[in-house]
Amino acid sequence: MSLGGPYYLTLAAVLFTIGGVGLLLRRNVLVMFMCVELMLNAVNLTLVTFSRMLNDIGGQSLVFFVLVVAAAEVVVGLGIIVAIFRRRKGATADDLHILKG
Amino acid sequence: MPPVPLVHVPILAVTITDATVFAVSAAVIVAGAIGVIAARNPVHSALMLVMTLFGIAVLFVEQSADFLAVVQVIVYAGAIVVLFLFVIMLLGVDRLDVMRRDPLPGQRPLALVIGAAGLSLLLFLAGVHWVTGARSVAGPAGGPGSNVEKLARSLFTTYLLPFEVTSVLLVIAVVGAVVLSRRPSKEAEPEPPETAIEPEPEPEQPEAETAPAAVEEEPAPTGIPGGGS
Amino acid sequence: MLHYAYIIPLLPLAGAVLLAFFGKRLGNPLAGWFATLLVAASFVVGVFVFLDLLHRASSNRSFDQTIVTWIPVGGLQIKAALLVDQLSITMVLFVTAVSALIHLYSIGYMHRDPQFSKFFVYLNLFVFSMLILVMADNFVLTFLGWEGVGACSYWLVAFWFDRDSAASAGKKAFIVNRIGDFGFLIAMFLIFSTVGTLSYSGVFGAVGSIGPTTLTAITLLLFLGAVGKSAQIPLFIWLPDAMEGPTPVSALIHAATMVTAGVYLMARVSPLLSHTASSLNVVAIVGLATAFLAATSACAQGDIKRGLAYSTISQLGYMFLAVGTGAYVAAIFLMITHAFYKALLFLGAGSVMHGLHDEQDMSRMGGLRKFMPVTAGTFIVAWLAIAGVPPFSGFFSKGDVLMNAYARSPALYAFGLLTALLTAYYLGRIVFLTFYGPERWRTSGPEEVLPHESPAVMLVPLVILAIGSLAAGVIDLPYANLDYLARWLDPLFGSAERVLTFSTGAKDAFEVADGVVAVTGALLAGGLWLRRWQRPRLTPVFFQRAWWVDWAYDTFIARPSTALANFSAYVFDNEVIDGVVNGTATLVRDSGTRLRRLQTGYVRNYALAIATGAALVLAYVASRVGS
Amino acid sequence: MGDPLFAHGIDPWVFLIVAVKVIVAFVVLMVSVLLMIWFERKVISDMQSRIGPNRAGPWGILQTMADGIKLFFKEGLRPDGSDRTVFYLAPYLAVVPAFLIFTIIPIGGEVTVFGHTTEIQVADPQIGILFLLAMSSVAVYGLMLAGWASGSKYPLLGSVRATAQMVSYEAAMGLSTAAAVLITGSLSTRDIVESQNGSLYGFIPNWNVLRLGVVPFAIFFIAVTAEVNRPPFDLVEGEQELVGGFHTEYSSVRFALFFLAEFMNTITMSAIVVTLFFGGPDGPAPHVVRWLWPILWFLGKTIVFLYVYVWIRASLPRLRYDQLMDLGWKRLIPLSLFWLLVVAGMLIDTRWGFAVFGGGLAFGLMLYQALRVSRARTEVA
Repeated sequence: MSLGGPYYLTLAAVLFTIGGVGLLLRRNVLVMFMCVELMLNAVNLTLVTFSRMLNDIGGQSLVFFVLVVAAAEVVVGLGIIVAIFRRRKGATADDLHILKG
Repeated sequence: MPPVPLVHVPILAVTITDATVFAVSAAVIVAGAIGVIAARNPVHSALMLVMTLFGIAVLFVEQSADFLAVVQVIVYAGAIVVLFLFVIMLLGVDRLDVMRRDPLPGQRPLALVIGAAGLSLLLFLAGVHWVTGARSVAGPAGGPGSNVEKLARSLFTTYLLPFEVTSVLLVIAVVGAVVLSRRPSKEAEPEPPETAIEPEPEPEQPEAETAPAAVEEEPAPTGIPGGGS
Repeated sequence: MLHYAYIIPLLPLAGAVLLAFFGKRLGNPLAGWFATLLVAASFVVGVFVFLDLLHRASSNRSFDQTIVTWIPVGGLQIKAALLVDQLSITMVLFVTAVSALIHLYSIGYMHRDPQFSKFFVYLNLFVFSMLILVMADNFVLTFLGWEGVGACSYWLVAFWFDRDSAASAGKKAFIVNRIGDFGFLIAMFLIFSTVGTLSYSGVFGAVGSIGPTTLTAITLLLFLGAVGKSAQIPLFIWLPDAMEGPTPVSALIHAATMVTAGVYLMARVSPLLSHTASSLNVVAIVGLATAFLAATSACAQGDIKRGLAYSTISQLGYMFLAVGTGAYVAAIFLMITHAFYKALLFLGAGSVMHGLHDEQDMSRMGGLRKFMPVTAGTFIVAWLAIAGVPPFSGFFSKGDVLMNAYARSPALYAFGLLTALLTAYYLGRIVFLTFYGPERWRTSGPEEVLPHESPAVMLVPLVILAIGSLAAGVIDLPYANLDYLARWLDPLFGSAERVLTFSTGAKDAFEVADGVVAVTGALLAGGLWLRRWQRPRLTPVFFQRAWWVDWAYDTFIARPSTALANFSAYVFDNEVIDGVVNGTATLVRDSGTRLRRLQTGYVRNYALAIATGAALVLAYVASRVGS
Repeated sequence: MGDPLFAHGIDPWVFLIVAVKVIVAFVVLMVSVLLMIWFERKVISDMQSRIGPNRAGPWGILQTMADGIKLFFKEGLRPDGSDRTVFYLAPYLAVVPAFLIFTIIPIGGEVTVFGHTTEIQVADPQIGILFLLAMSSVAVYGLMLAGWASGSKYPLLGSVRATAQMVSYEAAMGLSTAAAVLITGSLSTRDIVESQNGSLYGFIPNWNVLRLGVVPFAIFFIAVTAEVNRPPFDLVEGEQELVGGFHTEYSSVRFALFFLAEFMNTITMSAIVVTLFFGGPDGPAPHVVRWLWPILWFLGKTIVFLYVYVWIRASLPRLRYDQLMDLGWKRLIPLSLFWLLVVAGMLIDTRWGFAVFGGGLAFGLMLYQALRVSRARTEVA
């Protein structure tokens, strides 16, 4: 028998917060992306935990979709980054503030 | 298998191995996560991310989500992070970040405050006894039969439409990435001022351009193997 | 043959459509001949239909032909249906006959115009609209024709639209007519809301169920429409200005056909009118007042066409007087005879203008009878006919009207007789100023003009119309068994028609009086105008300007309206409307400028906002869970 | 739930058996790498009319051992511009996945030791084949990080090439594996092997290579060759262009680890091919020493494939980079997708299968013609 749900949920909460804080603090676009992945993983962990707690496979199905969407997001996001880096050298998201209206 | 009680599993009923596995994985996960945001080199961040991902995969196995654990490794570790590293290497942006000075005043303390507030709220909520009342919408997760089979049955019956839509999303993402990372065509580039002499077509130039382009266009399609698995 | 009645309006329509597409290709005389032929064919078909109707029993001379259900909306079922009965076929016959002759005349008159084929497109379209107007079996279809003739009138008045005066005259005609159309429309709404149908038979069958006040309102509103179309007080002002159009148009539309549409409408709704005495009184008084006012104005005009225009208004007033006294047959009779001699007068005037290079001012004419014998002869015939000199057609038709007026009230008769005297006088003045006296055109103009007779294609219609003016009286002689028209129309008007109970002697006395008045007027004109061509005291400005009615409109309606419009456009719109709009825009722009500072472009700022929001949501959830 | 191994508490015997299996597997793999290197050198020498290693031991069989010992005692160098941690970490990242893949390969049947029946296989997880895919995708990290951490130009280029190549061919590999999974209905390697037991008409083996048509096997074999960077897909090392590829800056024992990983990969992938398409330990077994025959069959088949690898290395020239990418993306992936559909159709109904086959063929021909026309137009323009 595995540990109770709250342990996993707490871990997921910590992971999510770390990802969120990282997203707010780091300026490197790629690292910011990684922080988003951390947050997604926290959510995945929550979903699997609830899937076990509620004895419902739906949670795991949702994780599957999250994985696929994350992959799509990274592909497009990195495509955008590559396109941007052709014009500007540098890896900070702050450089992109020139895009404001 | 009788319905799993929602929360209150006494810790003594848990085997020591399970507790150990959780503790080690949690440590790995948190250490990796902190490493991601603390590492000054993006490559190190990516490696730390892989560490976290493996820890989470272990926790998936621990919670009987075998299939998701493997897919987690294939998609995240095998494709997404590889893609990150690939882009880092390709663009040569693996220099160290300047962490000291933040051009946005107040961003760092505010982020920490909000992070702390959010974490405390989340922790509070994680400990609350939740009863949603809804259960087993898509079928039981436990019981006899392999995890893969149950997940597959759920995906191809209850979630068939989302599944197909997701595949469309993937195709769109692939096409979008190819379009984004394609070098602008020759016509779009600013032309040099035209001289009185008739412009001579230069046969060498296109060949010289296509070679690096072929290499650089690769990051786009690499999303497929992981996403499609 | 009755079943082919739809061909009658179809032929001019086909002519209009074909000429619109192929008119230019057909070329100058050919397009005119084609149009004339179609209208003549329409007349021939009309004759056959008439004969067919004649062979039927007098009680069975009404035929309804539905072509298509035009507007099916719930209870409102409007059919495009033609009603062929005694009244409509009479109208059809004289409309197509006069139109055909004017078409023929136009071939000669317009032969130098670069827009020759377009002119005939409009003419054919006008004939089609007029036929729809008179043949419709319901108010809506009549209204369609009503608007159609209005539109054609606008196009034709403004045919030489590069002339400023023509363009504004067209607009004036159109706008003034709109006021009358407004009355027509309201009347239709009232009828539909009261009776629930708009077909003539349905409305007339339900006349008993309409309350007296409503009926009066309906008839007065319809009369407002007729006033607009037929140029009665107070809406007559457009007709003199409409003389800016080509002369055949004046003859066709503004003398013979379109302006009689109001009289036709009144005759058509006679079952309604006969039930409301007050409306009848209004019609009679307005008609007589118009007749008198226009006649006095006609006495003072220097422009030959304007004189004829006021004459037309006056004669239309006579017709309304007849309607108002319940003498529908007399009104129709006058309408027919008037169509002949007024068309003749206008075409004669056109012929004179043709010979004098478009000169319209009578002070530069005179002595033309030697140069234009045919024109002068036919014009004099028309003069005698309109003056009512026996035995010309006007004598009988006008006598009929006056006799009915006397039956109603001697006062009406007295005024009518005075107007008849004036009629004989002012047309005599026109005749003498134009065809007699010194040859003023030799000295007055800057260039040498040599009057000449018009070509045959213009003279033939003049002669035919002159014969008509002379002899049209025979269709309704005031003697026993010779009143064909009265007997023909009798089943239609029936009880609405007033029955005269004069003795033969009394009738003779009326005729003698009419004849004496007409001859007196003619002689008066000869005595005053045969030798002299300028008598300012007899042509006061008050009459020249038609009792200052136009000026009154301009001063009391047009100028305040323009001032209001100017105020709205340049003050209210600029200051208030634009102020509100600009104020809104400024508000949005200013707030946008301020809000724009939120968009820093720093992704992390946005992420911070999202995180704050998420934390707030979490706090809310936590507070809910905690309680 | 949790780990099934510990579901009923820890049984020391079970634990012991697992530990022994892991150690045996590791040792066997190490030894076979030693032999494989010698085997390759010998066979190539023979094909090139040379003698090859012949000094250390009989037929030079200890030559590899000698090389290894020499490498161990050499000085480990680290370039100045390198990233210390990652530079040291990378070789292990290369070795570990190669070994882990070996754990899911069923080498023989079942044996009973100390009253416990166990399989001759380190582990048989439910998701065995997915584990293979996961490990082969993780294997990229070793090469990639090695090249990057060297802080040098050529290794970086080599690792970028390696990454793109491995990620590209993973798709074709996964899709052809899926065909085998589809016909078995299970992800477990044990189930896959057992479903291939028996024979058709008594003499045709019931192996996947025949049941699925040869196409998935061919694709899988090519893709695997590219996965492990064996010739003719060894652009990662491309001596003429990149000096030594990703391990240019490595020396001493760390270089030995990369070498080890490459040959371990070759062996495990041969074993995987045997497992997926050639029935694994399946084969006629006489009624003496019954546990031994499957192992022998397995070893025999694996050695055949190892020989094929050496043979290919000796015969084929290296591909150009664009040829490599074209082959992967434009030929193998569409073909394996198409064949996967055909297999799925066949499993529903033979008619469906043939319909998919015909439709796919027609579509492919049309696409080919369209591309040909478009290319001709572009060239004219």
